[in-house]
Amino acid sequence: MDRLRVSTVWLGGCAGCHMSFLDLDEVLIELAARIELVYSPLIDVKEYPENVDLCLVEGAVCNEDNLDMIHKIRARTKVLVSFGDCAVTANVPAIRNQLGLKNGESVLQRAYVEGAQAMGGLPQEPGIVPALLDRVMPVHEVVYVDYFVPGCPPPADHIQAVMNQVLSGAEPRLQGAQLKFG
Amino acid sequence: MIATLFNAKHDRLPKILEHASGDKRFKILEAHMKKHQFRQDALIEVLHKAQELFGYLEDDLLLFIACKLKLPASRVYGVATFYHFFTLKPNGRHTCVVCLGTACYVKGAAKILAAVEERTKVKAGETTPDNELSLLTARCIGACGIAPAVVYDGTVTPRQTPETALDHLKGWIGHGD
Amino acid sequence: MVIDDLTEIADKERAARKRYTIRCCMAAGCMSSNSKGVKEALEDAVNQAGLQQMVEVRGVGCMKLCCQGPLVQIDSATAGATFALESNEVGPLYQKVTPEDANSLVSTLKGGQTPVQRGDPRHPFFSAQLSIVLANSGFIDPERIESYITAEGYQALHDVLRELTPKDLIERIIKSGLRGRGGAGYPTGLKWATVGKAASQQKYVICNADEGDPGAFMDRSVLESDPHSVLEGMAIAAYAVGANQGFIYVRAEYPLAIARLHAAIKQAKKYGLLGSGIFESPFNFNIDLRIGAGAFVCGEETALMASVEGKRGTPRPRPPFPAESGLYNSPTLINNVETFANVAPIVRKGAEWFAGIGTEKSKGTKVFALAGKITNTGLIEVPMGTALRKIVEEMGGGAPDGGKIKAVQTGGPSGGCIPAEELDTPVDYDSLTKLGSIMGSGGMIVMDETTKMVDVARFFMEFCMDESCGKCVPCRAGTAQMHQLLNKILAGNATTRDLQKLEELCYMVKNTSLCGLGQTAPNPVLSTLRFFRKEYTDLLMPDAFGPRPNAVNGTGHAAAGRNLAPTEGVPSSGK
Amino acid sequence: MAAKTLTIDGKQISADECATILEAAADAGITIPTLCHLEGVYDVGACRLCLVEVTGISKLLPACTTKVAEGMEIRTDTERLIRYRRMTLELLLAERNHVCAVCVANGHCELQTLAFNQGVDHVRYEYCFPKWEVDNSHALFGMDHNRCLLCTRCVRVCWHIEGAGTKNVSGRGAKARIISDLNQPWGTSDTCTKCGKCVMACPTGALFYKGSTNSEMERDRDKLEFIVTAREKKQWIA
Repeated sequence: MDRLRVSTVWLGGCAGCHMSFLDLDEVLIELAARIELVYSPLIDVKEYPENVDLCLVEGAVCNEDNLDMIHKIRARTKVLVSFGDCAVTANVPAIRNQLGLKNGESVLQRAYVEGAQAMGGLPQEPGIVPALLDRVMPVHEVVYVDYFVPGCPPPADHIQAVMNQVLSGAEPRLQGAQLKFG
Repeated sequence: MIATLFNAKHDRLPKILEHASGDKRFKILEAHMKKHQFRQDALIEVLHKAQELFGYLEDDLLLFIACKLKLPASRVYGVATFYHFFTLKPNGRHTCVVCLGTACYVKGAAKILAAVEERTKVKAGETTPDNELSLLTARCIGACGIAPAVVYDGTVTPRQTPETALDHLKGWIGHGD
Repeated sequence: MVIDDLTEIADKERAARKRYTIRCCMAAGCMSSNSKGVKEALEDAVNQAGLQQMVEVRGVGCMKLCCQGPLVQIDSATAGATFALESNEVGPLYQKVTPEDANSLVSTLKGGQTPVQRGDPRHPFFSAQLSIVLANSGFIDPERIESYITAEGYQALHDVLRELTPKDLIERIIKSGLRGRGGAGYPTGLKWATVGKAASQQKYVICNADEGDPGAFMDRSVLESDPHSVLEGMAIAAYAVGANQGFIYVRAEYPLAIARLHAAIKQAKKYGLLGSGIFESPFNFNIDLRIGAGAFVCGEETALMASVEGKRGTPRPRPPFPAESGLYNSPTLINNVETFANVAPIVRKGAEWFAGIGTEKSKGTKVFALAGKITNTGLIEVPMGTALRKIVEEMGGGAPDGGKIKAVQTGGPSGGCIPAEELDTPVDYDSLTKLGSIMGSGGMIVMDETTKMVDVARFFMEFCMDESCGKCVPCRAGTAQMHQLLNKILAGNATTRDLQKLEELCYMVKNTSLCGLGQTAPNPVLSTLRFFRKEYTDLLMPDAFGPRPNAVNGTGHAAAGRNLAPTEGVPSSGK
Repeated sequence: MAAKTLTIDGKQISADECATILEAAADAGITIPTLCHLEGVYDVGACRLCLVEVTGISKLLPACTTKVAEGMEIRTDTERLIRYRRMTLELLLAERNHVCAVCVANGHCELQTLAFNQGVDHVRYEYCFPKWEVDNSHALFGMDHNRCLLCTRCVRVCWHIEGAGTKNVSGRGAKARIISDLNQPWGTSDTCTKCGKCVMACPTGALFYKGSTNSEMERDRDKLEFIVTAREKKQWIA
């Protein structure tokens, strides 16, 4: 039996959703038999591969790098799942949108200069530190997303429910309180 | 500590009433309210009169009206901000109202507005820093037969173009440059 | 006041009539082109020429061809005629008159010549009109009640009070087939009957003069040109339904109309035509003015009533309808200016006469404000059922400078755009509704080939968004989202998915909004999508990762409606 | 009082003639989602979540303000109604800044609960991200306009239960906001009695007790009903 080629991606978010994924604990072992993790912050693969069956995207689209990445992912993935509130709603990363568009500079200023305890300075490394986008966006504003798993983070049992549904060939249909934002 | 929190008084009203007693306009306003028997449903009429007398509706004036009509201040403020006609901040010495009704719009009112905005460096709804000119827009002044229309200091002027509009405003703007 | 007094006033007016009447338009359109200066100059010129005994200079209401203002027309009286209403009396029409032209115009009365541009009173713009509501407009002096009385004014009120029971009166209005001229076209007689039946000591009549549609100025013209016709209509309605207090809710943007209404109410009270015991009957009726303060939503009847009560003009759910519980929770009749102005003529000339004009389901005439990219802008009154083509091409003279008409917008922000192909449509309530537009209050904006329809849709959406009162969610948040989507389309950043989203929102806002503002806000988008869809799709960008064919709109799982299993490459557990 | 018989979702029920559709449905055990409705104060029909279909009437009617009538056939669960409800909730979520993850009312929020009950798993509309402030000037309570739905429950309890009239709505459209007195910091209000009814009434995290942090803001809404019943019916049902 071919294993499902699964990837997980970490865009603009706190990695909490991945932590929650790891909270699946022993279920991970069962999953390992059924899926092949082909790309993830949890493994050491540098380039997003072709022909991915399922991708869980954590995080909002915040910078140029996220933007390029999500387009690449969409092109190489059959089923894209927004995984957690940052991907689904843009959540906390998008709070900077309230300050108005094109606020990247002032946000960095606040974080790296005004908020610095020592040696403040704007991170500037062309080609390495990606430029912030004018507006932080949830994933589905950028590319088509097939399914949504909200939650900040989605509790492990929600993730398990989704994975079970996927593996049993059903559409991942979370219901009721399993769909809770926050 | 709780007791002090609860007993804090913010008595603005006595000061306003004292100030009002020395201002003739408040007397005229009060006479107008009396004409309406201080009826609460005359609030909009009273606000019209107040704006006519004072040019705009500042907070103290609204509080005065609330007090006289025995209405909650929040209600008076809610009504005053609901209607476009009422303004809570003073206008400039001159006003220029560009009508953006449909007839004016299809005949290029947006271009007139853009030209005026560019020349005066203020956006619609704003007043120039020297307080000379307030640039406003209207949703239709019913002058569609002579579109596009612009109202300069209350005078409806027909068939305007960006050029004629700027020409009209010449005396009112640009003292700074 | 009794009937003899009316006759006496009229006789006196007729006796005072001079050989020539120079009528000078004093409605807001011409006033903005200095017609006041023209009138004063004409008076001076008459005095200088020593013609005071022969010539009257009369300020009148709207003379209709607004684009050529200020307008002046000179009539010579025929013996026995009351007014220059008969066409054979109507003399030459002068256009774009300036105060400097006064002397030469007056000199024509003594055989002189004038270089002033002459209009053609026999042009279809005038000759194809049929005036009921505007019959007095441009002829009588709106600031003098005597002038209205001479034109049979208040006769109908007298006859009604003397000869008709409220029930018979309502019957007559029903028979006439008059429908509300404010937009929706609800049968006026039925509305009156409902209010009449309501059991209450206190009832109100409200005249909705909050003409908020951008591009509409019919009601303004009626109020400025013939205010008493509205007062008389209201008084008759009040008698029919049993009300003793009326309100006219007029927009603050119409200062001239407000001034003339104030004057008219004062004069009518002075003559005892408003007040207690009118025409020595037990009928009492007073009218107060309420000045709006710039809120489009106050054209909606429940919002209007809240505003009359001095509150924020937010609408409330109906039922209960105003006819049962309206102003101050009393039964309230609300009609629009033009509806009231039709009442006295119907009473005077009979229901059959009125029902003989127009189409089967839309009786009488309708006043339209013709504006936009059209040669003759101004005010027209035509029988219901007149073809749109006749209005815009024959009467309006088509697009100026040889342009081509692309569409006609009716009904303002609640209406739609009728494409040039449909110009043969007769203008009546039902035909316009069929085309996805509405009759509305009567604004008619002509658009030519240079007009971008998506931009027009955005213009109206922005209007509705700004004018939304904010009470209900679909209107407040929905118009903002639709506006955002239209911006996105115009910026070239939208995909077919966005267009789908826009359409879906249109229907949602239409069906779920609390009041008419929200319920009709999507109409301009829907109608331009219907007739000019290509202008939208031309602006879309390709959607590389759009939904697969059977995923409707990407809403959650249910709507996506597809199973992972059939998707190639994702094996089910059974594989 | 006369009773009316009607059907809701095919279920035959009888209801008091003064009852609204919402009350009749609740008595019959049928839940219609609501947001601006609050037991104890009058209804305004503003949120449009409780819209129902009535046979023979082309318009959708709000269950909270529409009275029952004899023979009414009402549907509360058609595909169209469910779709519209979901869209309404999406519009609300996109309108202001509802960041559940960092909200005081997370887990106790009516908007949040409605959203998952109606199957809203994401919002298709672009978030507006308006800039709104938080008013923390009051000694006991805070007001976060970012979470406000303009349901006006707070305005209505302040007017009709407390009778103070401190709260109202200013402006209009998307710019409308809840104000205290003359749009002044709540803490400087001359009329606020600090009774806290508005906080009890709020469906989201817009009004909160000071000091409550993420997910802590629970409220006792029954108190409002208790007061109204006591006042109007002279019955103290604790």
